[in-house]
Amino acid sequence: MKQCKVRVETWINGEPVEFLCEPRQSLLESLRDVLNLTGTKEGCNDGNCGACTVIFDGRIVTSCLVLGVEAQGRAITTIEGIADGAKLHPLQQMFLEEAALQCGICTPGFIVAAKALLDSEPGPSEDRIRLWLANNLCRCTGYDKIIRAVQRAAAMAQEVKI
Amino acid sequence: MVEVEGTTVREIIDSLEKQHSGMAERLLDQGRLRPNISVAIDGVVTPFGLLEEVEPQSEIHFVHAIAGG
Amino acid sequence: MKWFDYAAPTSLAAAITLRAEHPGSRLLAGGTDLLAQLRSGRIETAFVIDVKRIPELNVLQYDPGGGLTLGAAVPCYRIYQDAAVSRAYPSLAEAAGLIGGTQIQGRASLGGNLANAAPSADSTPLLIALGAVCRIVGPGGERMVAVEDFCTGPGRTVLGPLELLVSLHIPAKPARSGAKYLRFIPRNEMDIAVAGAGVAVTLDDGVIRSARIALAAVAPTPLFVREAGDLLQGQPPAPEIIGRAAALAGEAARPITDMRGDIEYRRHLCAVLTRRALNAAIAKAQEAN
Amino acid sequence: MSEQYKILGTRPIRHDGVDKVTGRALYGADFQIAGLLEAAILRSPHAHARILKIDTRKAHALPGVKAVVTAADFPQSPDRIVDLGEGETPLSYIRGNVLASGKTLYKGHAVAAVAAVNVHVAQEAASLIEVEYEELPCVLTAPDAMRPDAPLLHADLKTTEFGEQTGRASNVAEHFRHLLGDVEKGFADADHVVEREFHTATVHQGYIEPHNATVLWNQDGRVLVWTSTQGAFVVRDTVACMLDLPVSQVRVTPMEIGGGFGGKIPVYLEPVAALLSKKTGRPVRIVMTRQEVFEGTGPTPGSFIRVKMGVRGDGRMVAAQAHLAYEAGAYPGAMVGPGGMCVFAAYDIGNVVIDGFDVVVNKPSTAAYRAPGATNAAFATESVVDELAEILGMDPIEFRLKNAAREGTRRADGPKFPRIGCVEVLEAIKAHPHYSAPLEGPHRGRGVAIGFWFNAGLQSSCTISVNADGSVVLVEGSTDIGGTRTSIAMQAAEVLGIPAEKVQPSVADTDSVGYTAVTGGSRTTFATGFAACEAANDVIRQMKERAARLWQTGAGSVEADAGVFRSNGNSLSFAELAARLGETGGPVIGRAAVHPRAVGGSFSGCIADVEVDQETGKVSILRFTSIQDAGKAIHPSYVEGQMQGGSVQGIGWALNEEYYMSDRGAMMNSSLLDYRMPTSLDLPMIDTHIVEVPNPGHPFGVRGVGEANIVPPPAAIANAIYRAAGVRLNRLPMKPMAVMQAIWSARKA
Repeated sequence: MKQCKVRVETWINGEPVEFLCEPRQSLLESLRDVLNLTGTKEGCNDGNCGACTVIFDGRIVTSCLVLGVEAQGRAITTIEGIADGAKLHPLQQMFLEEAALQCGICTPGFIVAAKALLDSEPGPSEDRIRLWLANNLCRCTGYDKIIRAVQRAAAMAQEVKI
Repeated sequence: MVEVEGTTVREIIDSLEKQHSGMAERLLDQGRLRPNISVAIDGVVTPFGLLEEVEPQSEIHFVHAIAGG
Repeated sequence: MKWFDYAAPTSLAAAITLRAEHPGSRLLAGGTDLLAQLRSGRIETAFVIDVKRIPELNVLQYDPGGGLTLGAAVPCYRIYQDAAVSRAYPSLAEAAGLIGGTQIQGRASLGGNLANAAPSADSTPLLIALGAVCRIVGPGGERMVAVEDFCTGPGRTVLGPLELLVSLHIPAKPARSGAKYLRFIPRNEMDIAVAGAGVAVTLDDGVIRSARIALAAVAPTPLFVREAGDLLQGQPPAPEIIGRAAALAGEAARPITDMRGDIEYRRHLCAVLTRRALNAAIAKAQEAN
Repeated sequence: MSEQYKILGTRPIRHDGVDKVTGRALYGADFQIAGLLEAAILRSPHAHARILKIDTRKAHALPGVKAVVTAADFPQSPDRIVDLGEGETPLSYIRGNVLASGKTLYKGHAVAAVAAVNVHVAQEAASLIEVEYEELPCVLTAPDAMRPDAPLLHADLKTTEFGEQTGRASNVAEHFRHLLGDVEKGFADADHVVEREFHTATVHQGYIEPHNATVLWNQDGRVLVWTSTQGAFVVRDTVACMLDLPVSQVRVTPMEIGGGFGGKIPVYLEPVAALLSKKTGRPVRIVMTRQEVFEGTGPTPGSFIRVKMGVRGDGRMVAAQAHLAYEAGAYPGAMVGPGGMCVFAAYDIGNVVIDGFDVVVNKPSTAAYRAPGATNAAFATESVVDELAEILGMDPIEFRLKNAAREGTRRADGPKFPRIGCVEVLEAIKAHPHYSAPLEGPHRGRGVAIGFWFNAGLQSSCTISVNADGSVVLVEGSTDIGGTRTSIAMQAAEVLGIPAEKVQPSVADTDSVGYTAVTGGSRTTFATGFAACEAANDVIRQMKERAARLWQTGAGSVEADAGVFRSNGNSLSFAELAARLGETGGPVIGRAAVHPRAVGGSFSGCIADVEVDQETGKVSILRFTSIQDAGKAIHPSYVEGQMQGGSVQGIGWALNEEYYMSDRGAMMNSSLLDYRMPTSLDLPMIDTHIVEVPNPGHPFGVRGVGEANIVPPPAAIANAIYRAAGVRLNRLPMKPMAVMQAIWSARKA
């Protein structure tokens, strides 16, 4: 059989996007190599580090364990779609203020994962944040400042609502 | 610890070699300090190696050169 | 990864036809095992069939009389976010929350966890304890297989080459019953069970009417330890008899020594986890009315 | 102290921050260039084997394949000894680790590489390369490799003993000894002696970003490299050396780097990508898989350590002996030298003997990992110290204080300590509320330990050019792994008297900045910061001349203070003067190149509270505090971050991380699922307390803070486990099964 790429129509960061990919290409590869959205990082390529986390139809997934062709008709949010135009998302702002990143390679995955948490659960406890983020590995920070950044962003989001 | 004469590290090594044959070969390779060896003068590692000048009462140590992670 | 082609059928019939047309095809549900295995070269295939668009594999339906129907591709998060499931089978909701981390739970399904047939699968011992049954569909029709009979070895199941695991069926929750799955892992998340124990207990008039116990990661397949549950039948839930049942589970375990632990340690863990799980399940049963 | 400075000690937002929280920062694997090929590497399935034949024909025949290389493609120049910043090494060893020649020395050793139109084709082609091996017996631990009948890894490796070549072929590359005082007499004087043996597993740095490299061997002969590295100049020099090129022919552009911890100092991929690019005329990218990172890069040595210490009844340490055998992996260079320098560094002991052995084994060639060699050694020493304190009935901190090293204490390797903060760190532990907080509940215990790392100085370069708007551009050569752009810019800002935000730091390629050594050895904020201070002083000197010209006075009469230039009643701010550079002689560029000598070593300590599950052996960390002497904390948030990160790596090393090897030398857990680094759910918040004992050798007193913090946690946790469960663990990791087995043994005994 002739090897044919597949045309995929999807929504990425609120915009309709079409691309061609090989069926064997992961969503991570499609984002990075086909669409040049390199903010989503590869750390392990088997779902165990969380650096490639994206929001896929409202749920976070590791994009290395999703095929690009599965994006057909879905809605995807990547790190490039987290800021509101020129304004950083509260999580991004708090990661900066709390120095919650050192090398920064895990940061996009953490921010995307934490955003999905705050979108669905305002005011999560420290334990809840730690559990939610347990699929995201960071080797530089020991997590302390990351957890604090998420807590502060959560508090900020609640203030805005009030 | 031994007392030797010299005003630079190179001279110190020359003096050492006269007292203990073979010392120079342990420390030098083709006339230059071996890369895995650092020279500490009074506890402080010098970047000038063989060219470093030494004071009459200086303590000189040849230590492992290390950088770290 | 070698080239493969991909299709996402929208009916069971279409999926079975694709199975027939593409010998050696692989089924993709959450993909959290399949894609990792394809990438590592542990398995190869020329054709991947995505079953997530087939309605029967996406059913999540609870009926207090008939029990729970759980489509094989329903991702974990839907299970623990479902209010009815969390009420009727809190232990199942908990177990769904143990598979991988949050991201994995966004994709992985209990059907996939079962069909992957890893001895360490976290949801399978509990499904066995709860008396779950698999609905399997193939060209010749459908059949029902108890979960404890589904796995035949590491990575091997009773599924024929053209068959699909469609759904899991869990009997209605009996009154005064409780269940619990406990596993032991060195980290607190993101880990493969060194050993695991799933139990379900039903009480009646102060005694244990029935108990089912199954173990993870201590045999070539998830291990149903019928005799350990039977020992409890008709007994008041006292520490001594619970300890004996737990010990029986430890003895029934047939673990290997590998990087996760040695035989002695794993048998010991089976007994500890079974005892802890029984105590938790009995407490829940006593709370229930 | 904080009033002394306007910028230092504040917490500005890092300059590269926005790019890193928006996904815009470009790391090595993000680099794109037209015509890019992707490559994959074929690796040895055997831990030790002779390569009999490599047949690449089937790989070449696969559609989409562009080139295949093996070790035979390296220039065939004769072997020589080279120094690439990590000590002297035969060139054949460096080349041999990148592409095996003759023999493979560990499972995962690179054998051949393929460039193709995409990575999937390259991987498939690599699997089609047929290699005929003759499998050889392998040896996996230092004690086994030191046996006289052990299989030899290198026929040409002769043991160096006490600095002299013995001519004896063995797996021991080097045996050194440090002697101080009279050890026999010391032990004879001791009232209590404790001797214990310790084993530590091979562990990996575990950075989240896999190694990567993109190389274009341009048609003009220049080799252009884009990579994630701790040291662009080391990569330049190594690539040039391996390919027999002058260094000027290689340009290395350091991309953003996703963690290193010492593991991204060695070169693995760049020379291979260069050879493939030379053959194809196209840029070639290689990105390692996670399994390749574990199996094909340098973890830190596993070790066997014996420590014996003697004390008098009054608590004074009088003798100490250590035997350190570290596993170098496939090529010599285990970090046993620093292990020997650090093993008793925290204590003033008059009589010491230390024997160190650098031993090759059939595991990946090891690399530096955060205070390399020191953590292994401190696990042993600090466990024995804890036991001695118990025997003496002394508080473990008081016992350490009584024997603590201080300025003038003679180290076993010879020199006397300059000003150090060992006592201050111990005092800070004692005074910390955590140390005296009640710890309630069964099976809980608290442990303490301290550790030391020398830190490095080495060469750094920096230029600062002044913009007409009063801001400056700072160009430096230290890749930024943890916020060093900002800690360096802050030092320049302090000197210039302008806000940190007015300094725009940029990390340059090797064509655009002077030689700068690796971001490692805790040296960057110290040494490159030193260069930034000097460059800023150079700017101030030139700006004073400009002000003097404007005011028609002598430069000597111009004062500069906190960003204002004054002379005879005239005054201009830095920005005002910057706007007038064009009319006073043109641009101002300050520059500095430094090789600072008075490096300040750093002491660190920690307090760990644990709970041990008596039925499973699992250890939970309940509370953890890290204390460290920073000299001067430039940006306290990033100092805390180093302390927290190092502590958690130490916790991982203590509890679960290990290379779990099969008998035949295969790593069985080469994934981030099975190589169990701590997750957020395994940890509490990590409290920090910064001690500041200024380093007299730095303008602002900076000591490096990157490394010493990883040294004490394993010992502190072992000591805490002892108090919680009554068992002393002498083997890392202290994984649940090991703790359970220790509890069982204690119950039987």
